[in-house]
Amino acid sequence: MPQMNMVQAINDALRVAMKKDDRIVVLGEDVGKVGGVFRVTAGLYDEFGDDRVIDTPLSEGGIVGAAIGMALYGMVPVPEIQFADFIWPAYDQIVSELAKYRYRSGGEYPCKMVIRTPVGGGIRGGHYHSQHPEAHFIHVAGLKVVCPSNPYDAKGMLLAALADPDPVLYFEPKRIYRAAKGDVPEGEYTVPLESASVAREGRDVTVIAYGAMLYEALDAAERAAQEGVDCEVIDLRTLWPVDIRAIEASVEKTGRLVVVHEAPRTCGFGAELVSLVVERVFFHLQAPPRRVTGFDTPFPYTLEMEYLPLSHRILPALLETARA
Amino acid sequence: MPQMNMVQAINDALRVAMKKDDRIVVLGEDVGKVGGVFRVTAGLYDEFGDDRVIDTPLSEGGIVGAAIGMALYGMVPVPEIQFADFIWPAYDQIVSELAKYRYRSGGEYPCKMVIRTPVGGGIRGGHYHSQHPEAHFIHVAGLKVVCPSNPYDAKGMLLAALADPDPVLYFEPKRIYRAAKGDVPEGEYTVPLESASVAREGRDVTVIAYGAMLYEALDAAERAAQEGVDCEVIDLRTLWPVDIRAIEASVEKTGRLVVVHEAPRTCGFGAELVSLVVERVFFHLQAPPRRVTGFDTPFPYTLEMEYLPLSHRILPALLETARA
Amino acid sequence: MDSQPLTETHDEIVRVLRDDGTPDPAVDPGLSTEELRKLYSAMVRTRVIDERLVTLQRQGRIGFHIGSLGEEAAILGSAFALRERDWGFPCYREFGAALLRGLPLQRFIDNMFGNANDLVKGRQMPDHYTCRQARWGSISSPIGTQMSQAVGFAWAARLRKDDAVALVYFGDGSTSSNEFHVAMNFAGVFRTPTVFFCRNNGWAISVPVERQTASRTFAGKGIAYGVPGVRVDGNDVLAVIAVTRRAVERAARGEGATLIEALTYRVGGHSTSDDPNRYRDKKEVDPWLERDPIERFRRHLGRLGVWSESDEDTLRAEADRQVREAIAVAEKTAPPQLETLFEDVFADPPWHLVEQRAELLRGPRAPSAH
Amino acid sequence: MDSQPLTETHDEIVRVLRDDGTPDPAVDPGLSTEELRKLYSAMVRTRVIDERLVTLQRQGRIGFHIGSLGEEAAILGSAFALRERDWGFPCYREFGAALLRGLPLQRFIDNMFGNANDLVKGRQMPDHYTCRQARWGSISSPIGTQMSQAVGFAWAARLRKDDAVALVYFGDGSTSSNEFHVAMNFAGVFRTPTVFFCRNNGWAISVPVERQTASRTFAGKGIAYGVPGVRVDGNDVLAVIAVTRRAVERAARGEGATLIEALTYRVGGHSTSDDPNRYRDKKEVDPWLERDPIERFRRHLGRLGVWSESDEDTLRAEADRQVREAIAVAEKTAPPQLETLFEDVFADPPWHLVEQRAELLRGPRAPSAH
Ligand SMILES: Cc1ncc(C[n+]2csc(CCOP(=O)(O)OP(=O)(O)O)c2C)c(N)n1
Ligand SMILES: Cc1ncc(C[n+]2csc(CCOP(=O)(O)OP(=O)(O)O)c2C)c(N)n1
Ligand SMILES: [Mg+2]
Ligand SMILES: [Mg+2]
Repeated sequence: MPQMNMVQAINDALRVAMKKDDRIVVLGEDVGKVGGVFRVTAGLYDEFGDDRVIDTPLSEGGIVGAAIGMALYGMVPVPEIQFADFIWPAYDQIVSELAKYRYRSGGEYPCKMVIRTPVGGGIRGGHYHSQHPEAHFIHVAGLKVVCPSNPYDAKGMLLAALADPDPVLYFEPKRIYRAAKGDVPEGEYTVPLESASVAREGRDVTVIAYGAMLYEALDAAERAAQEGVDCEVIDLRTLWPVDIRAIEASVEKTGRLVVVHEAPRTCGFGAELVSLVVERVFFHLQAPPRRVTGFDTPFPYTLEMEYLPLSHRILPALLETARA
Repeated sequence: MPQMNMVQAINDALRVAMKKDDRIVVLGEDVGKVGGVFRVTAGLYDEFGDDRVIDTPLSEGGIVGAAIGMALYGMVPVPEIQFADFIWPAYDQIVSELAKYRYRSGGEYPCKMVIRTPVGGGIRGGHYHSQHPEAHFIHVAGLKVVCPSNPYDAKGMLLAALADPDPVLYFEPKRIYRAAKGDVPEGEYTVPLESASVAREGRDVTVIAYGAMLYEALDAAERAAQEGVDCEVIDLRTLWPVDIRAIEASVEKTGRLVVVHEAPRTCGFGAELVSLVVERVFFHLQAPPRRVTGFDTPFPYTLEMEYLPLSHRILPALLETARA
Repeated sequence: MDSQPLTETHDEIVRVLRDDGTPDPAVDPGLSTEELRKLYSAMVRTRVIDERLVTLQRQGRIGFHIGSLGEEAAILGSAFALRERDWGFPCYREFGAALLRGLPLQRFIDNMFGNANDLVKGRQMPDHYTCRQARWGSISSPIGTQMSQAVGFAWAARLRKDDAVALVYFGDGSTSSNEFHVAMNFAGVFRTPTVFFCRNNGWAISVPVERQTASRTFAGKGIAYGVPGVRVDGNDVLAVIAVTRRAVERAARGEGATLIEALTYRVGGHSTSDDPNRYRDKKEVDPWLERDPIERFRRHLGRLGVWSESDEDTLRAEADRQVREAIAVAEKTAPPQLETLFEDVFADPPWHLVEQRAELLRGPRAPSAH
Repeated sequence: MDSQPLTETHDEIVRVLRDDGTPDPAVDPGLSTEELRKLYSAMVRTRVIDERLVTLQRQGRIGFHIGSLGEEAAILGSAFALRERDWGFPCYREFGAALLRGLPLQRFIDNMFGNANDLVKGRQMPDHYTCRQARWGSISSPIGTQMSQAVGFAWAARLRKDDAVALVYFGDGSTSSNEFHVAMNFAGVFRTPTVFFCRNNGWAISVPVERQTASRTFAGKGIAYGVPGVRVDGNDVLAVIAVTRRAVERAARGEGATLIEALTYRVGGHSTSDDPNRYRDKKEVDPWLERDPIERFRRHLGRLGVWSESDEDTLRAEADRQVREAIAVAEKTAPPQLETLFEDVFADPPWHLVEQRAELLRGPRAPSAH
């Protein structure tokens, strides 16, 4: 099996899917000739041509609006938003249209597509090239939101998203675009959406993480183990609809919960995860759940490593939760 | 003291503030000659003229973008978004610019303004005239979000918001625009932001609500009292930064929490409130916290009263929480 | 017309029905008698329905209506010019066009009541119907969003070697939205087979066109996108057909988009929620009443001898009867089932919607009164 | 020039420096010798800094730079044409203009390092400086957002009877953004004293202008908004000054906005992260190297006899020394204090930021290496 990084795995998924299904078109800023500013679509323009790998004018609203029109026609568009930080000009189309189309048309107009966009910090991007805006989309009924953490899942989940009948936001954790490597099968396979994976088994504390922060959670878990605290780390993979059974099962076992995410804490996805857990398995909980997250400030530049919920900030939360 | 409804109280606040401070300008769609589609700005055009009460082209992005420019100059703009459902074309300006201006300029460019917009359902508005999107703004660092529930607070909080140095989203619960009436002092007074009020004292369960749902929570509390359950109802008034002391104090007393809001449950503001409570007063909690909210669907039309978290849906949650 | 190739923008306003009542043969689309009668009937039916719905709203039997009074020529003419294979992307004011294209009257009226037979399952406000079978888009309230969708749809058709054209409706106010800009720009760059149909009815709720743009014309906005613009007398249904047909043909030939500005007037309030007397002088309206598109077309048909007084009486009586019957049926139809609240959010309801549905069904019912 | 009133849009490209090297007296802004030398020096200084910063980035000493190679005439000329009371709303490529307006070089270089002396407290990427004292806006990365802000700012000035004008910079790609549309529209309707300065440098990262719009020119887009457009040779600094001055004067007189399209070329990559050889032919670049705005201006100064070889050597040596010194200082300056993370989110930190600050200060420090 070939070794790939995340960029290669996503690229491979697109190529495999586009070969098989000619309804799939990729569109966005700089996705064509140059193959994307992160080179995720590299080579696709040469292979599939300008009608299927489309460099667009500089307008996220136009990209998503046109993609919706294509989807209504019956194509399967895969718009790329160059950085998730630049998705807001398309937010009206996503919130008011994409998410509600099937519902508001009584089922007459499903609107299937996969919006790909790089997310997250730790790449010296400052305010506008670092944000992790999942909560803005999870709160909107009608959208699925995924965020793979490794090349195998990245390919399998993108193929699953392309086969899914609903609109999917596919968040690519750019800090690990090249750092996360692994074996990736050739050809077609899918990793089912809505299924979390247990990245590390443990008995004492459940840690929920996803994307680039998974590795920080795993690192903290290893360090906690050295202090006698045995953590179970869940890689959510699909953020919404979340794999609630996996979470319940783990917290029922450990009785303790720490949630990690890069986005600001307040009204972040961590709040939803904590709430679901306390509502559903309250009487199993032996300690207050904890959130280790970005701060409630814009994403900084020089001090980004202090802002991010890295291993050094997760570890104390694990130990304190285990010992509370 | 004159009796006013919410519309009159907000109108009065604008008039009082505009008379005193000529930096204040109102701008938006239909705010001028016709005085707003809900008549909140009625009479201001005649009193202050076209330079201070400005009918704009149909562009929420333009309204907020231009307002930001005015604020940078040193004016105090009060943009109106006709329905909160139509705020998304301005979301990029709000998230990327307004919320971050002071921070990203190292404090050189504060950006003070009050964005007014009607929110909420129960007025036969369907998908696009009913939403209650506070979570989309609370998650964004740098914004204050308020939602008064009665004419006294509406006027006092608008005057406080206009005096506040930070950008404030001022949500007007349109279902009670005319239904909520009360004494409102003439002239100037403020209700401090960031302070909740206890709308009903009680011992058994803390209920957090705001805006139009406050009255549903109060109604449910009265009905619960008849069944021997004594609820404390907190009217948040300012949603963010929330009055955390008031919440802690109440839950420390009652040990039980029910949160009510109209917005969809998932990743709604209720999740944040539940999380804050379990993180901070976990060992006081005697029952799992509950959320009574809108469902995770677009806002419906015919069945809107089944969708909203009205008294009939709050009551069982109060009783079950009290007895859990 | 031949002197006005659809590759540039002109200020002149295309007309068929001249002031002296005679048609301009150079522009006249040359409809058959049957077509003329069908078109006229559709316009009258639209007006009859409009009037009925306003009354219903005043009586509190429906919550809202947004009508097309005075704009029937622009709305019906443009839809009439579409070929069957073409698609319409409506704004909220074109129910008459939807009916012409095949939306069943009963389904439209069901939508006004949001009942169990409403194709959108009572989920949206009145006038927010959907009808895919009529090749007609889904309606949403946010201004402008349908425009880039119509561009994407038409673009998809072209990529799939289907010569269908998408016509998109919007008002003068909507040209200020983000969506007008990005849709026109994409249509220009990718030469999509899209017809942009701007109903310039003078007003966006209370805001007059002078407050909407400093552009000399709306058609002229096409210049910014390399999309030719054309202005047409929107109260002259034959002119609207002629101009729209040319735009549709041009698009189908692969020559790209056209921006049509139909000059008309919103004779009534913006919707049943609006009182135009608050912001405009009645005097402004009067000349437009004289230019009523239905009267004008009827005079033309009369002159042609293809329409009589008794035709008129029959048509109006029939239209009135049909709409009253549909209303009677719709009003008696039950509201949608509770379960429908949770359908169609996703193709299949995930666990959280399954749970929320159970929670709702298990719990007490809402008080029925609003 | 007089034959081109700033009330209409023309296709011709305004030039001062003719092919034979002589200036067109009808357009020449008539700068004094001192002004000419100051302007030229600023252009050269900008280039020297640009080159130094690219090197620093290659050495890994700064994270990023976005330069102005080849666009110095457009950037410096437009800023030079502003009066002191006017304001600039930059995009990300105009640090040279900011320095001309009064941003201290040391502060700019501090921003490149995000250190404790950076006016934005190390919170933003390099080239995202701010300098209110220079009447210069704050920079953000999202394309276009500064445009409606410049309109609102200028509008506020007019409402406050201040005749300040706001000039806003943006690229060809930015004309496709929502923001261009709404800003131009508001400027047209409200006649705000705004100068829209479009650097048409041929590219938006890898997307050429033909993929950006089907409009014949960028200046022509003004027609859609009732805003006159003018095209200028963006590599002819004197022409840029002449055209910008007229637009500023017009705005200050209360006659409204102007859209300037400066035709220039992005000779380098989009930024240090970009390799233009991936998407464009080197041959395309060559003719633009010959039209280098600095060379062209120097030839002119040489002909006028106001600039010598030794002036050139002194200037370059001096500029190089200054930037090296600033870099040495900036590189030695400490990063911002941890506490600064929580300042300026609000005027005063609310309880949750106070708690988060305490949490951060109490906890372990991040590993220092990236
Ligand atoms: C984004 C958005 N902003 C505001 C509104 C409220 N609104 C509904 S219709 C309308 C005016 C539209 O005018 P125009 O485009 O001219 O269409 P007309 O109603 O005249 O047919 C406004 C402001 C809306 N629906 N969507
Ligand atoms: C809303 C948004 N989308 C995408 C980007 C990524 N991006 C940064 S610069 C750029 C190209 C801008 O081109 P142009 O406006 O011509 O300016 P130039 O760089 O040529 O000066 C793009 C796509 C962004 N910054 N903001
Ligand atoms: Mg209109
Ligand atoms: Mg460019």
